[in-house]
Amino acid sequence: MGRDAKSLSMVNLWQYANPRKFMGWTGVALPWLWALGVGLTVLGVGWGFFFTGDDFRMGSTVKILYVHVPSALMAINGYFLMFACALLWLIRRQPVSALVGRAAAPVGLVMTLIGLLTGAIWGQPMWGTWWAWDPRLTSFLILALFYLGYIALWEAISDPELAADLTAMLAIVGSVFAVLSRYAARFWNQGLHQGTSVPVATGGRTIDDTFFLPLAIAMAGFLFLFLALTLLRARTEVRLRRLQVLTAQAPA
Amino acid sequence: MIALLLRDLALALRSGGGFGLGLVFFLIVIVLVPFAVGPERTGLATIAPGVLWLAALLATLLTLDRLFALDAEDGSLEQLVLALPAEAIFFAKALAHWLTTGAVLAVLGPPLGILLALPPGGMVPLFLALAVGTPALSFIGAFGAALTVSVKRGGLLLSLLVLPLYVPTLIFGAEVARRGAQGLAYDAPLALLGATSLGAVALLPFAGAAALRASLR
Amino acid sequence: MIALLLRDLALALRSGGGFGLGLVFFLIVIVLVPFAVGPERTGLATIAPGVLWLAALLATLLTLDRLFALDAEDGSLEQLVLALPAEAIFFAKALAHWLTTGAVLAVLGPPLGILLALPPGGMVPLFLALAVGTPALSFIGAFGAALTVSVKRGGLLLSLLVLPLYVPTLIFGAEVARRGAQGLAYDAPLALLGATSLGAVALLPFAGAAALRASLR
Amino acid sequence: MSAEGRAATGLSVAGLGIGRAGQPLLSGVSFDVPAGTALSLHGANGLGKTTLLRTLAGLCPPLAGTLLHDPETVAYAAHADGLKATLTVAETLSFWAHVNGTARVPEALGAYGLTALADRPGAALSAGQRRRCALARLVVSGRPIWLLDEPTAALDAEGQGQLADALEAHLAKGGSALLVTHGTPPIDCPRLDLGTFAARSPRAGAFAEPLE
Amino acid sequence: MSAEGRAATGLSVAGLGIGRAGQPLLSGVSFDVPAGTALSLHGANGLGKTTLLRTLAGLCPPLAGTLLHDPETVAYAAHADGLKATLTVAETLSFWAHVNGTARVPEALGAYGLTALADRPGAALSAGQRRRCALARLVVSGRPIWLLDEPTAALDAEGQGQLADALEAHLAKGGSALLVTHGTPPIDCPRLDLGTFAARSPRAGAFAEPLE
Ligand code: HEM
Ligand SMILES: Nc1ncnc2c1ncn2[C@@H]1O[C@H](COP(=O)(O)OP(=O)(O)OP(=O)(O)O)[C@@H](O)[C@H]1O
Ligand SMILES: Nc1ncnc2c1ncn2[C@@H]1O[C@H](COP(=O)(O)OP(=O)(O)OP(=O)(O)O)[C@@H](O)[C@H]1O
Ligand SMILES: [Mg+2]
Ligand SMILES: [Mg+2]
Repeated sequence: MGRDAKSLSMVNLWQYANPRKFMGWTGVALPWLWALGVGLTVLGVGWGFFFTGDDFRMGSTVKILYVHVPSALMAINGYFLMFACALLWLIRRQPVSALVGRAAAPVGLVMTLIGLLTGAIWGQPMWGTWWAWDPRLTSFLILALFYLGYIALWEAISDPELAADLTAMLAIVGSVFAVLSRYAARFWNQGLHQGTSVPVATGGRTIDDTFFLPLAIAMAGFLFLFLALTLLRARTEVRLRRLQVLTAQAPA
Repeated sequence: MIALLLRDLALALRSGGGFGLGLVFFLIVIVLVPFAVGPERTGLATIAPGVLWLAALLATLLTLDRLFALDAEDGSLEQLVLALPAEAIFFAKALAHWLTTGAVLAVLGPPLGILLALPPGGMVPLFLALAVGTPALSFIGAFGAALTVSVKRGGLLLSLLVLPLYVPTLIFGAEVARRGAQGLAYDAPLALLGATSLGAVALLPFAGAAALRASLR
Repeated sequence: MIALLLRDLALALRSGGGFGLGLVFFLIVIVLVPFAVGPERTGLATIAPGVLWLAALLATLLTLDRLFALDAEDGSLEQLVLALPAEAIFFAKALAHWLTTGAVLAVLGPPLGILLALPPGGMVPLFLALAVGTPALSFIGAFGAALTVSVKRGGLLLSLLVLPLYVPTLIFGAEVARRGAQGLAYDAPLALLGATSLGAVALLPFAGAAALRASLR
Repeated sequence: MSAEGRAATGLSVAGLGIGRAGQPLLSGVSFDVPAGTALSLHGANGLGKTTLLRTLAGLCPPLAGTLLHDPETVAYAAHADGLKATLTVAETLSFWAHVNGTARVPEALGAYGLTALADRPGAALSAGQRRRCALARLVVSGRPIWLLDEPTAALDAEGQGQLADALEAHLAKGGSALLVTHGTPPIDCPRLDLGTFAARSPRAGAFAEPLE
Repeated sequence: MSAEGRAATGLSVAGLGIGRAGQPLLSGVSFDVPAGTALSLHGANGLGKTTLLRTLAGLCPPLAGTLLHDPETVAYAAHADGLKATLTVAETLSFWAHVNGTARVPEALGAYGLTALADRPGAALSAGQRRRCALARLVVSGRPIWLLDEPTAALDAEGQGQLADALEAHLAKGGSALLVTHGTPPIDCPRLDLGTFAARSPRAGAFAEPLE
């Protein structure tokens, strides 16, 4: 019956909890991720800034695109990662996945904020205003709120296992509502934000290669940066746990 | 489960005034808004539906905080979980919460809209919007309350978790009310609102029950 | 009393995020309002000051509920009353409450006003209004919390008692913000607001202390 | 869900490991409480007695082993009384009677001399009166396995007598009971010292495994 | 407000009448606890023991008679432990030490064997551990008159021993203590049965006065 199942999964919990492997491969992967992330970002953004002409419509402000779009995409993908980790934790109860989810949140939040800021800065010359209640902008703001809530819940609960459970539930329920509110926001107000132009986001693209190539590189760079930061934080989380156990067991 | 529903209603009523409270609170908000945003009727009329929705949100938030926390603190929550399936507990308590807040607002809100210069034509849609939408508010909120059971002083945290989840409900609900007030067709947003509500009422009890069980561990 | 202040701050901070929460909550309200009343910037600009005040009100109400109730339930309130004068307890807890809500809002609220198309000129007055006015909110609210200590689920009841008392603060505060936003002189309402705040901070601790002692009997 | 007339049940535990927040407390806990008998558990503060009862009640998942009984058959009287300040004694008991599908409120009130207090709100009860009310809940629960966590706390001599009688009656009906006490148990029954099961190597659980 | 080095004080009560919600419970309560001694009070559940202690602590007003001592000199350990879920043991005790202007946290932690638990949040304590923390508060309060309401509830043998030692030390320093217990008091001291003071004619309170 249900309780047996639960206790079984608790048993799995112990044998699956194998952060050692995790620490192993991340230790190897991390330097490469750093190198790729920094390198590609510098290349893409640098190229975009200095070696592409101005856009006929947006003028030189178009250059913000090379920071704005990658960060925006990473912000969104970061939430997907959290969602995946939540599922993984609830199903397989692998502590590492919970820790990765926890580690991803702040990084994603920063990406979101960068997207918001660059967007706002961009909005000033383009739309003549820092902020408009454009559906995409709004749903982006809501995304930031979801990140904040997730982080705050982690902070508020001391028992890590309970915190992992509750935050995972929040992430899953939250993402359902996030999608819903994105749709609702469009329903509520037709915006002035550009349509999507990035292959990964949707199919066709609406900007031409001179802009797109560096943009793509920058996005790859941001992706690797994102992964590097997340894994770094996850590793520190694991180390933190170690410390806590050893100190907890010291008196015993 | 019926017993639990009745018990929660009794508890709510005895915490002073009971059903009356919802109404009075509502009144106060409506009275305060003109102070806050200025008394021009035209301005008020445009924001009236939104304000009524905000009032509903507030009443929900203010009463949610202790929905499960009180029972958890005095040890009766674990007794309940021993006696009833957690899903039933969640459902009963969320329903009781809706009856003491959302239902009251749905019935009494539209007439009070007059104070905010809500056009008479806007009453029926507003009623529909509140009646269909507030269950979602209660159930989503109850889910948040279940997540924060073990957090003392979870008031702000709870609202931080819950309010973003309220966005779709609020958008659709206010849209229904606004269109209704302007005499436009509002069946599309109403349908979406109903869908949101149904989804929340049907699915959240399971998520909430899981959260409750986890926090009692 | 300093010790009590620090303790309450610690308790508030550990309920997740702490100071951050105030800001975030604020942000959420600001996000919700356009959904409720529509995104037109002109409309928003007119109600912006009022909305910011509303947010301050809410943050206060949501965190007030359990200001004394929690301590009363777990028996630490009577221990406090034995050790300290009730006035000091009231003052320390109300002050801690203000530091975790009002102060945060006063500092971080005006910049967020941008989202509601608050004209840049309106920021300083809004800051002044919040900084001067929110102490009144916290202390009046704490008085309400003291009255409802012994009431379980006092959330709504508390807000009923408190909201009417908030009217003057709200009127003056919103007036300051609005005039400031429109570039008018706002020293008169600001002075009145300050007077209200001073009065509340100076006198309510005694009333609140009496209420606390009575409810412990 | 009614527990009326459920067949008499005993409780038996074999090789159960329990813990709190991933920290194991007791391991290899094994004992047997046949129907109609009671067992009293003893152990130092913080040993894990309450956690054991909560695990047997199905509230905490066991760290090792499985429950051989259906938690549905268990009634648990915890440290906390779990009374509502605004509900009267009678209301509380009849609520629990409804929930459990039994109808023994008068019997329960009588068993603990609460008839005179039936209309008192929970907030207006003394510690012992609250405890009696919490114990009366076991009677209305109508469940065959009783788990009692320090039931005699705050009870005066009369109250302890009433508890003893209630236990006797429950056992006579073929029920079983597990008592946790620091002093002498209210009825004479075999004693078990849990100290022998104290988890040797504190292993720390998913989030705190020594990860090197 | 510091209580350090305050002159040793005893407690004496003469003709005190107490009650709850206007209902008289005990009348003519009179006893004397000289400095350096303890007295243990006994009585049935609901008799009014807790109310008496709360009255002596200055929380409830007496119905008759007056308090001969300054409530400022009293430290009261109630049924409720009054711990915060999120504050650690050490934080709780040092908070109370600050409030009372004393500095005895290490002493108090040691007295009840809480040193190992110093960094545990209140929510993660067992019933007995919570009780020990509540009793340790008396030590840091540094006040000369201790009122203890069923202090031994949830304490194991070791804990009761620690309580006894703490009491002995307190009395040796010239303090006095009033104990309410249902069982045997932790230290041997004169016993007083409050049953003899039970209010004869329940004179109703202001609101319930027979108005003819
Ligand atoms: C605070 C304001 C803004 C926010 C929050 C914001 C957010 C976003 C987001 C979320 C994306 C998503 C990329 C995707 O889904 O494919 C995006 C892309 C983009 N944004 Fe913004 N944006 C803002 C302001 C602006 C402004 C002012 C402009 C220029 C006038 C702009 C131009 C673009 C462009 C060209 C893209 C790439 C097209 C695309 O990939 O969708 N954004 N922005
Ligand atoms: N808040 C209250 N309002 C009204 N009556 C109360 C209240 N609290 C307690 N009483 C009643 O006052 C009487 C004395 O209560 P008190 O707690 O002093 O008893 P006690 O001697 O401490 O009993 P116990 O041994 O169970 O702790 C009881 O009959 C109780 O029902
Ligand atoms: N919520 C919790 N989180 C983490 N640890 C906990 C929690 N609750 C209790 N503990 C720890 O688990 C251990 C066992 O607690 P438990 O309440 O089972 O002890 P107990 O045997 O009932 O003690 P007592 O006799 O004092 O009731 C204690 O050391 C306690 O500190
Ligand atoms: Mg225990
Ligand atoms: Mg008592």
